[in-house]
Order: sequence, then C-alpha cells, then structure tokens
Amino acid sequence: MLRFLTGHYGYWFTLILLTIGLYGMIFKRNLVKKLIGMTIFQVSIIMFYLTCAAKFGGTVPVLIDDSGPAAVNPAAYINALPHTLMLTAIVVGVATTGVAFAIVITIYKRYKTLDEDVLLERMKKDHDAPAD
Amino acid sequence: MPIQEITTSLTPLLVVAVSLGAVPLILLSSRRPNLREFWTLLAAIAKFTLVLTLLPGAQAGKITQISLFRLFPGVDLCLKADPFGVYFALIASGLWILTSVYSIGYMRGGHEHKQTRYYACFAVCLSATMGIAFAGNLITFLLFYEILTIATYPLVIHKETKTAITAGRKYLVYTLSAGLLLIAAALWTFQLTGTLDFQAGGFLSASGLDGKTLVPLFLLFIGGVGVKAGIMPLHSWLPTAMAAPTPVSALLHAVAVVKSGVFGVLRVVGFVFGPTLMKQFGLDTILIVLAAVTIILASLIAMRQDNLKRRLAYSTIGHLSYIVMGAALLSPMAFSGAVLHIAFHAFMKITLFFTAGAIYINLHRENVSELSGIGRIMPWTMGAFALGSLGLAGIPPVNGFVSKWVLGLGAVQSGHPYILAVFVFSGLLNAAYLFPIVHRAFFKPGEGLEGKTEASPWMVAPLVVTALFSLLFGIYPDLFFRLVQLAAAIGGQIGGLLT
Amino acid sequence: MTHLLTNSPVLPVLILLSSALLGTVIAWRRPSLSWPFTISVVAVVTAISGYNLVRVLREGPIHYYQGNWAPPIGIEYVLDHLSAFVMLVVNTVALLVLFHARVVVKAETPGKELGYYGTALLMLCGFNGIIITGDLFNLYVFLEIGSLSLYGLIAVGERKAPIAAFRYLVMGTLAGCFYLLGIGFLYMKTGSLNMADTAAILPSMLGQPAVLVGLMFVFLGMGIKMALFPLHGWLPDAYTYAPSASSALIAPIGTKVGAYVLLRLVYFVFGITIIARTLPVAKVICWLAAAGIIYGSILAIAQRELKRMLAYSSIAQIGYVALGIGMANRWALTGAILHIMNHAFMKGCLFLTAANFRRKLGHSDISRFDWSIRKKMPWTMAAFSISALSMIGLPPMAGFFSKLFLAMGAVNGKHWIFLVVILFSSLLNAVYFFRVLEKAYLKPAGDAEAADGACARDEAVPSMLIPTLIMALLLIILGLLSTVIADGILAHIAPPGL
Amino acid sequence: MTGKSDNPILSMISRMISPFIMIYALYVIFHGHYSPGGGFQGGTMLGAAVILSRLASGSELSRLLLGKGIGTLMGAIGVFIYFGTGFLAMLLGGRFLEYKYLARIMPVSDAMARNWGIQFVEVGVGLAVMGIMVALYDDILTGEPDA
Repeated sequence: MLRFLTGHYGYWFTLILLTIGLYGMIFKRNLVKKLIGMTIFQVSIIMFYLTCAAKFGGTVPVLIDDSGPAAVNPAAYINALPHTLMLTAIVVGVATTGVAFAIVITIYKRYKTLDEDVLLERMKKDHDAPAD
Repeated sequence: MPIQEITTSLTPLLVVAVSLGAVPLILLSSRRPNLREFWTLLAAIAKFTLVLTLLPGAQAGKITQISLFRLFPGVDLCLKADPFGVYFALIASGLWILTSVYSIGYMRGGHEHKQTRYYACFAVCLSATMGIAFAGNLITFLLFYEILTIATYPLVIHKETKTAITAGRKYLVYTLSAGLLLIAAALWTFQLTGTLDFQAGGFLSASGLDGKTLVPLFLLFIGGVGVKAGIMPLHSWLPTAMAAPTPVSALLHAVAVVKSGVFGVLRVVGFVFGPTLMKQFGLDTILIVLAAVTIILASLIAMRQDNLKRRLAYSTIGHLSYIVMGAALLSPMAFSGAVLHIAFHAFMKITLFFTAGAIYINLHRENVSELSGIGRIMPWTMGAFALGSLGLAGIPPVNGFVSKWVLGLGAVQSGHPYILAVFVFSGLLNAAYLFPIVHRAFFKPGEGLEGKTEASPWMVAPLVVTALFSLLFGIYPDLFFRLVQLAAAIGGQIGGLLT
Repeated sequence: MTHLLTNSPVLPVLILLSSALLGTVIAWRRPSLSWPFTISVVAVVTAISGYNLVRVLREGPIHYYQGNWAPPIGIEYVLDHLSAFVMLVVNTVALLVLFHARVVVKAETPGKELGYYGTALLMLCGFNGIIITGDLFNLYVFLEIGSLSLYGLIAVGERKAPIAAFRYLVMGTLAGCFYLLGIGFLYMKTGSLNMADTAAILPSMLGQPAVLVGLMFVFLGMGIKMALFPLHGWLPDAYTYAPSASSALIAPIGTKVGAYVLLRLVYFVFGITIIARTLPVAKVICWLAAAGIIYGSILAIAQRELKRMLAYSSIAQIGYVALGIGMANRWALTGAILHIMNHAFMKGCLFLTAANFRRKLGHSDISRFDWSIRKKMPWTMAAFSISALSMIGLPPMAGFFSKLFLAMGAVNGKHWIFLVVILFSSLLNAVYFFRVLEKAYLKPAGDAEAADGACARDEAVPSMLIPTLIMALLLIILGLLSTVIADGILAHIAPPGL
Repeated sequence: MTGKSDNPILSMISRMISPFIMIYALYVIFHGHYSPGGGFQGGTMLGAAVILSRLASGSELSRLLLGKGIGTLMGAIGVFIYFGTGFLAMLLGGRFLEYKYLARIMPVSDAMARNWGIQFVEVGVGLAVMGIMVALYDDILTGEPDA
C-alpha cells in the first residue's frame, strides 16, 4: 500500500490540486477567486500530463549523442509528446484567463462589485427596471 | 383476391394540388371579394370534375396510382385512387361546391371579418381531405391527416372570441394526441411487417402475429383515428368545435374532418387488419361495443341539447358510429352499408347545418326553444330541415333509409342480429330529437317574426339542392354516380375473404 | 487553382482563420467594410463545404494529413459523409444569420462591429475545425478557439450579458479541462491521439479502469458543452442576455457541435461495444436526454420572455439529439443527425424572428405580445408560425420527419418509454408555441375595428426579413427532402458495429 | 505602480535587465526548431520583457518600446507569418504546412527547406505571443489612472 502511495505521488498532487480548483470555483463568492480556482484546475491537468510523461531514469528529451535516430534508446528519455501538448494547453489557459479578466472588468464597471451574492441582488433589481 | 389493374396517372396529384393552387390566388385577391370567391368556386368545380374523371375507373375496380418521392425509407408519398378513395373524394369535393356557394351567402350575410383567411384555410383543408382519400400508405395518410389538423385550426377559432380560443385549444389537444397515437401505431406496424401500403383485406393478416401484440396495436390505431371519428370516449372536442362559423361545422364537422376519421377507421379495419384477423382475435367486438355505446349515448345527449348546432353535433357523433358499427360487423354487406352511409349521412347532415346557419344569419337565433313558428316565414329552409330529419330517422323516401337498410342486412349477414335493435332504437331517438323542432317550427305560433322573410338565395339554394339530393338518392340510390354499386364493390373487395 | 482544390477539406478552416485576422486588419481604418467582408468569406466557405459534400459523395471519405505526416504522428482531417453534411449545415445557418446581423449588430453593439465580426469568424473557424478534425487533441484546441470567441460574442450584450458570459466561461473551461483530462487517460493507455487509431486499439483494453475513467471524463466534458440536461445551467442566461445577433448565431450551432462531437466519440472512437455493454453509457445518456426533454419543455412553458423560452426549448431539443445518439441503432442515428440539421434551421429561424421583434417592437416579452403584432409584422409572424409548427413536429415541416425517425429508432430498439417521451413532448412543445401563436393571432387588442386601422404595417427591414423567410422556406423543403437526404447521404455513415 | 516609479533602483535595474531578457528570448526563438525552446516560450519572454518595462517605468515611457495599439496588430502579423508559410507550402503544391515544397523557391535541399519552414513558423508564433501578451496587458489596464 505504501508503495502505491509513494509510487504515485504525482497523481495524488494532481488530485489535490483538482479538488482545490473545483472548491475555489464553486464555493468562493469573489469572481476573481473563482478565476484563480479555474486556473488551478487547468494547471492541475497540465501537471497530470507531465506526471504521466515521466519515466524512471529518463532524462530531459534532448538528444545527447547525435549518431542518428536508430541509436536513440527511448527508455533514456521521458515521453516528449505530453510536454508539447501542454504547451498548447498553457497558451489556451492564458487566453481563457485573458478573456475572463476582460469580462470581470466589464462586470465590475457596470455593477461596482465582484461579490457574486451582491451581484445577484443587483441583477434582480435590474430585472424589475426595464432592461436597457 | 383479384389483382387490380394499376395505371399510373397524374390525376390524383392534380386533385390534391388544385385547391392548393387556389390558395395563393385567394390570398392575392383579398382586396376584391368577388374575384376571391370566384377562385374558390373555380377550384371546387375543377376538383369535382377531376374526381369525376376518376370515377369510371374506380367503378370498374381499377386503381390509378402515382408515387412521388420517398417520405420514409421504404415508404414513398403514394397517391392511390382506389374505389374507396374515389368514393370519399367524390362526396367531399361535391359538397365543397355547395358549401362554397353557401359560405359566400353566410360570410356576406354575417359581415364576418378575415374572410380571406377563411377561404384559404378551407381550400387547404379540402386538399388535405383529398390527400387522405387517396393516401396509398399509412405515412401519406398520416401526413395529410396532420395537415388537416393544422388547416382546420384557424377555421375553428375564426371568431376570435374567448369561447372560440378555448374550443380551438381543446380541438388541438385532442387531434394532436390522436396524431401522436397514429404515429406510434404506424411505426410499430412498420417495425413488425416492414410495409405500410394499404391492401384490401389487410396486410397484417400475413404477418402471423399473436394476439398479445395485435390488441394493443389495434387500440393504438383506434385511438389515433377514433378521435376524429368521434367515438364516444374521444368525442368531446366536436360539440365545443361548434363555436366555429356554420359553414365550417357544416362541411368540416359533417363531411371533411369527421368523415376522414371514419374513413381512417374503415381503412384500418379493411385495409390494415382485414376481417379475418379482426374476427380471429375478437378485435371486432371491441369496436362493436364502442360503436353501440356511442350511438345510443350520443342520441340521448342530443335530446337534452338546447343549442341547435350542439344537438346536430351529437347527432353527427351518433351517425358516425353507424359507419364504425358497419365496419366492425365485418360482413361485405355491412361494409357497403357503412360506405353508403358516409355519402347519404353527409347529404342529410349538411342540409341540417345549412338550415341552422340560415336561421342564425336571418333571425340571429341559435337555440331550439326560439325556433317556434319560423316555418311559416322560412318555408324552404324548414322544408329542407324536415326532409333531412326524416332521412336521419331512417324513414323510407329519403336516402337515410337506404343506407340503414343495407346496414341492417349487413348485421344479419354477419351473425349479429341484435345490432338491428340498436339501429331501430337509435332511429326512434333521432326522431325524438329532430321532429319536435319541425313540429315547433310549423305548428307553434312564433313571436317577434314580423317583417322577416326567407334567408338570402345564396344560402337557401344549396340548402334545397342537398335536400333534393337526399330525396332523389332515397328514391333511386344508383342515380348519377351508381353509388350503391360502387359501395357494394368496395364492401366485396374488403369483406370478400370472409364469405 | 485546381491543385488548391485537392486540399479542399482544410480550406474552410484556413479561410475562416485567416479572414478573422485579415478582416480586423483590413477594416482597421473603415469598420463599415467588415460586414461585407465577413459575408463574402462565409459565402465562400459555404460554397467550399458544399463542394466538399459533393466530393465526398463522389469519392467517399477523404483523409487529409496536415503537412503530409501520416497519423498517429501527424494531425489527420477526416472528411466523411457525417462531417461534410454537418459542416454544410453549420456554414449555411451561419451565412443566413450573419446576413441578418448587419442591422442588429449596428443597433445593439454600436462601434464594435470590427471586433464582433472578427470574433464571429473565429468562432466559425473553431466549429468547422471541431467538425472536420480526426485528432482528439486538435479537437480540444478547436473547441477552445470556438468557445473563447463564443464567450466574447455573448459578453458584448446588454447589462447582464457579461455575468452570463462569465458563468458560461467558467463552465465551458471546466468542460474543456474535463475533456482534456479524458484524452490524457486515453492517450496514456492507447498511445495515440488519432481517433481512428484509438478506435482500433481500444477494444483490446476494454475493461481497464483508466480507459473507462477517460471515457467518463470525455463524456462529462461534452455533456457540459452540449448542455445535456443536468449540465445545462449556463444556457438560459447565455442565450437570453446575449445580443440578438449572437444568440441567433450561437443557439442553432453551438450545442449542435457538442452533440456532433458526442456522436463522433460514441460511434467512431469508443464504438458500440464499450458504450452499450461494458459501461452502460448509452443508457445514462438516454435517460438524461429524456429527462432533459421533459424538463426543457416544462420550463419553456413557464417563461415570460421569448428568448428565454427558446433557450429552454433548445435544452429539450438537444435532448432529442442525445436520445437519438444514446439509442444506438441505425434509425435513431439517422434521426439524431437529421434533427441536428432541422433544429439548427428551426432555432435559427425562431431566434431571427425574436431579433426582428426586439428590433421593431423594442421587446420580445410574450406577455406584451398582442393582436397588433400580426398586423405590424405579418411576414415575421408567418416565419415564426412555420418554425413553431415545425418544432411541434407537424408535417410537412422538417421537425415531423426527424421525430418520425427518432420514434422509429425507439420502436426499433424496444425503448417504449423513450417513444412515449418523444411523442408526448411534442404536446408540451405545442403548449408553449401555441401560447405565443394564440396571443399573436387571436387576442383582440381592445375593439378590433379601431385597432385594425391603427397599426400600419411596420415590417422588419428587408435585409433582416429575407434570411428569416429563407430559413422558414428551407424548413419546408428540407422536411420533404429529409428521406432523400437520409438515403442519399446519411446511409453511407457506417460506424463500426452498427 | 504610480507613474514614474519613485524607486530609482527598480527603474534602473529594469532598464538594465530587459535587453538581456530580450536577447535570451531571441536565442530561444531561433533555436527552437531543433532544440528545446521555440516560438511560445521565446514570445512569452519577449512579452515579459516589455511588460517589465511597462510595470517599472509606467506606460507613457514604455510606449516608446511598444506602442499602445501595436500589440494586436503585432499579434495579427505573427499569425500571418505562421499561416503564410503553411499556405505558401500549399500553394507550391504540397499540403498545408508541408515545408518540403518551400525548396521550390529556396535554393536549399528539401531537409533544409523543412528547417527554414519551421523556423519561419517559430518566428511568427513568437511575434504573435508577444503581441497578444502586451495587448492583453494594455486592454486590461485601459481606464486605469496610470495606464
């Protein structure tokens, strides 16, 4: 059992980060904190990919001896593909956070609050006033 | 079963399309009422003549058929003018001419608003009815069945009053759920047998299904077509739909919509299940019980109705179940009696509805209690009414007697002689709720009738014509279209297997 | 030029991507140029996707390798009957809606046309990419491209639009991350990201927990994107508060693309064996979809605002598609794909009419509809009635035929409860659509004669009216042609094991 | 972050460091196509350098380094370079992003054409990421007193 725990510590950390991210998104009332939760969630998935790509005894996937592709021993290098995928995921994360912050700023400009409960009341108050 | 010789020709498609073609013309000429009415009449006469061209072929047992494109994988939009289809199309299109003339008088007399929408929807209804008559398979039947529902809705709610809206809502709920039941039944049959084409003698008989699937399937079918056929538990939309203007209730609720329901029942019984299957699993007893209950109850309720149109509505429900009873008895004579009753009842009932409309427009009276003494000032109208009621009660000179007589023979032939009692008793009930009106109109002194005269000729003419037709068909049933011979041929075609 | 057409599968995505940026650069100085540019681009893309469909029908499925790297290394674009058909539908609807959007965008979001059309093109690029890609991760990238521009399109709306957009963003990103997590599990197990490859490898490792967990995450992600019943929280606000042009653009094709992905994954990647036997995912999808149909229809009845009612009816209609996917037989699959097409046109037409109402009457509040609306806007009301009758499922409109196929699928698979749900729900549809029709057609505003003359005809501008009427007309034409489409195109879709 | 940062050390160091960050970023971009590094990482570093100068010495001064609206335009141009190379390869007869066909217009062998192809793509991506990062920073700051 211990070996299972220590052997998969990477995955345990991903799990913990996932739950923190979800908690942040659902229970936090401040919009920006929700965004932080969302980013944590994204980062945890990136971490998941990287832990999957790791190999015992594998080094950074940069070719040391360039004696042609045949001589490359794949066990010596960790799996490079998840890393490239995660490059795109990071860029997507940046773009999402960018759009999210733009939206949060417009919300703040219109309702002068970032707290969700206050926001809902002001929206309800708006509801009775004719939608401009 | 003799292989009917099938010729393909465009006429069935033309019959359906001719009134659809008239719709844009009607809509365009909404500014000029005379031109608009001319288009309606032209479409009606064109449709009737086209159906007439199909008649000789139908009498000789030939089928003219045209299948257009695929409606459903394995099933295509097929318009098949078999004898039964032509028969029903003949009645509906014939009476459409008379109803158009009548509605010109009615609409102008009552200064109704939105007449363009009225005539356009009427034209669409008729083309849907033709589609139902010529439907070659269940999916085409379903297609036109639902189009008829949509096209009739604006007519039911024509007056746009509160009562009209609630009537329309109730009408929709009933007919839409009927459509859904029919969809379920059609798809289930397609799943079981792989084909949906109507075949005289029923295409299910070859499928060797057991009772466990056939009884629910039959109930689904009856639920689907029964609503429009006004079978008792599903009938209550018909009296409330009387909120519609009278020509609508005259043609639609006496000829087009309800008759297509009954036509559906006959199609299901004769062309989907077939007599052998029905008898084998006792499906006919279900139908006989339903029809008998409806006949008796409807006539009883009709007696209590004070509003003239509601009374006629319940009488229609009763007479529709004559036809359903004819179908349920499964003998060839009973089938031909039912088919005959479709035609003759249409003529009689449309006369009565026309009179109700004429009375409403002329004297603005709707209830039976207010009709005393109007016979003297509206002799032609009330004379026709008397003729119609005589026929409905089944008294000899008028055509009602002929079809009731054949139905009686059918009951005896199919081994259910006790059904005769139902026919006779309901005949008495018919007399009980129609003759007092005639008596009150002619022999009771009326008040507030000074200076009133006969209704406008536009209305009385069609009225008298239909009354005359009922009388002539009563005396010589095979007049003009040899209807009895056609009905006998259809009855033989369906019930032929049994004897 | 003819050489360029050999790689026609990838052209729609490329043209949309480049024109999204080119549009902003070109129209930088003269924003009024952006609408004509957008329309011409989308027209070209629709023409190409039409050509693609013809090409697929002639040559069969086409596999296009990006940069000529064969899978599993390279990214493969698969143009088969399903993707070509859905692509054509999405582009046609987008063309009609964007044609209608000129007046509405200028009115509701003044001064923002430049960014609006650029984002709209980017969204279309994302959706076209999702439809055509054959690579799981590439699908995630296009999903994010599409969704990010979606959030942007919603956020430019009225006062409460940013909040709806924010909530949609959080749930949408959550969905994207779940999908990414799901692919991670699958990739670690099968070692390949290419759909055809994964489909070949998966049967050998059916029972392994990692594969099943990956499958569940992928479905959870797609469920949110598709607004399947319990995961639809973001949809009503997003469609209601978005500007009319955006909701008319997103409603018809937004959830449909999610449904397409679910269909592609269920039938072509995981295959029927996993879905139906090892893990009863098909059953779960069916039951969620059935619940969604009832929930969506009942909620739609309770709504006062037309766009919110249409949003809830979207949840119900996407339930039909999911039900078709879940029932896993040939009829239901054809019904689902047909319903994707029909609902795209129906919902597009309905939202266009809602936009016309907002533009001309200033509101789209059902309780304030009355008899004069039919006098003022007869053509829009005609289009509304045709699409409403089609939503209820009445012939000869398209809705009837796709419901016929779905019901046949239910009968074929002996799912009697789903048959009842499919048929009974059209009564619910009838209730909330006839409620509007009755108000518009029948309630006499005061004394009929006086009002009759008062409301002169005040129809929407032709540029808004023509697309609405085209869509309504298409509904009837597509309805009658639905079986020709089913036999001609959809019959060739042969998912393994069906 | 008020106007010119009153902290001389900060502005001095930022002005000294940012050139070195940029040079290293260029190194990363230009070696990206056959060793670790590449467009994304280099672009982020370039963006970081520009944002560092914006943060340290306020937006007006750092306007000289990169203009206000230039960010979006730079992003668009970057994507065009990336897209252009792919499209050019397609025009020359190959498939999208098949750099081998660039050899037709470049005096190099197929292998080298692929090399240069991916190189152009890396440069395009670098430019795009930098442009968008700075544009994001500027957009978020619009309306703030200091911006």
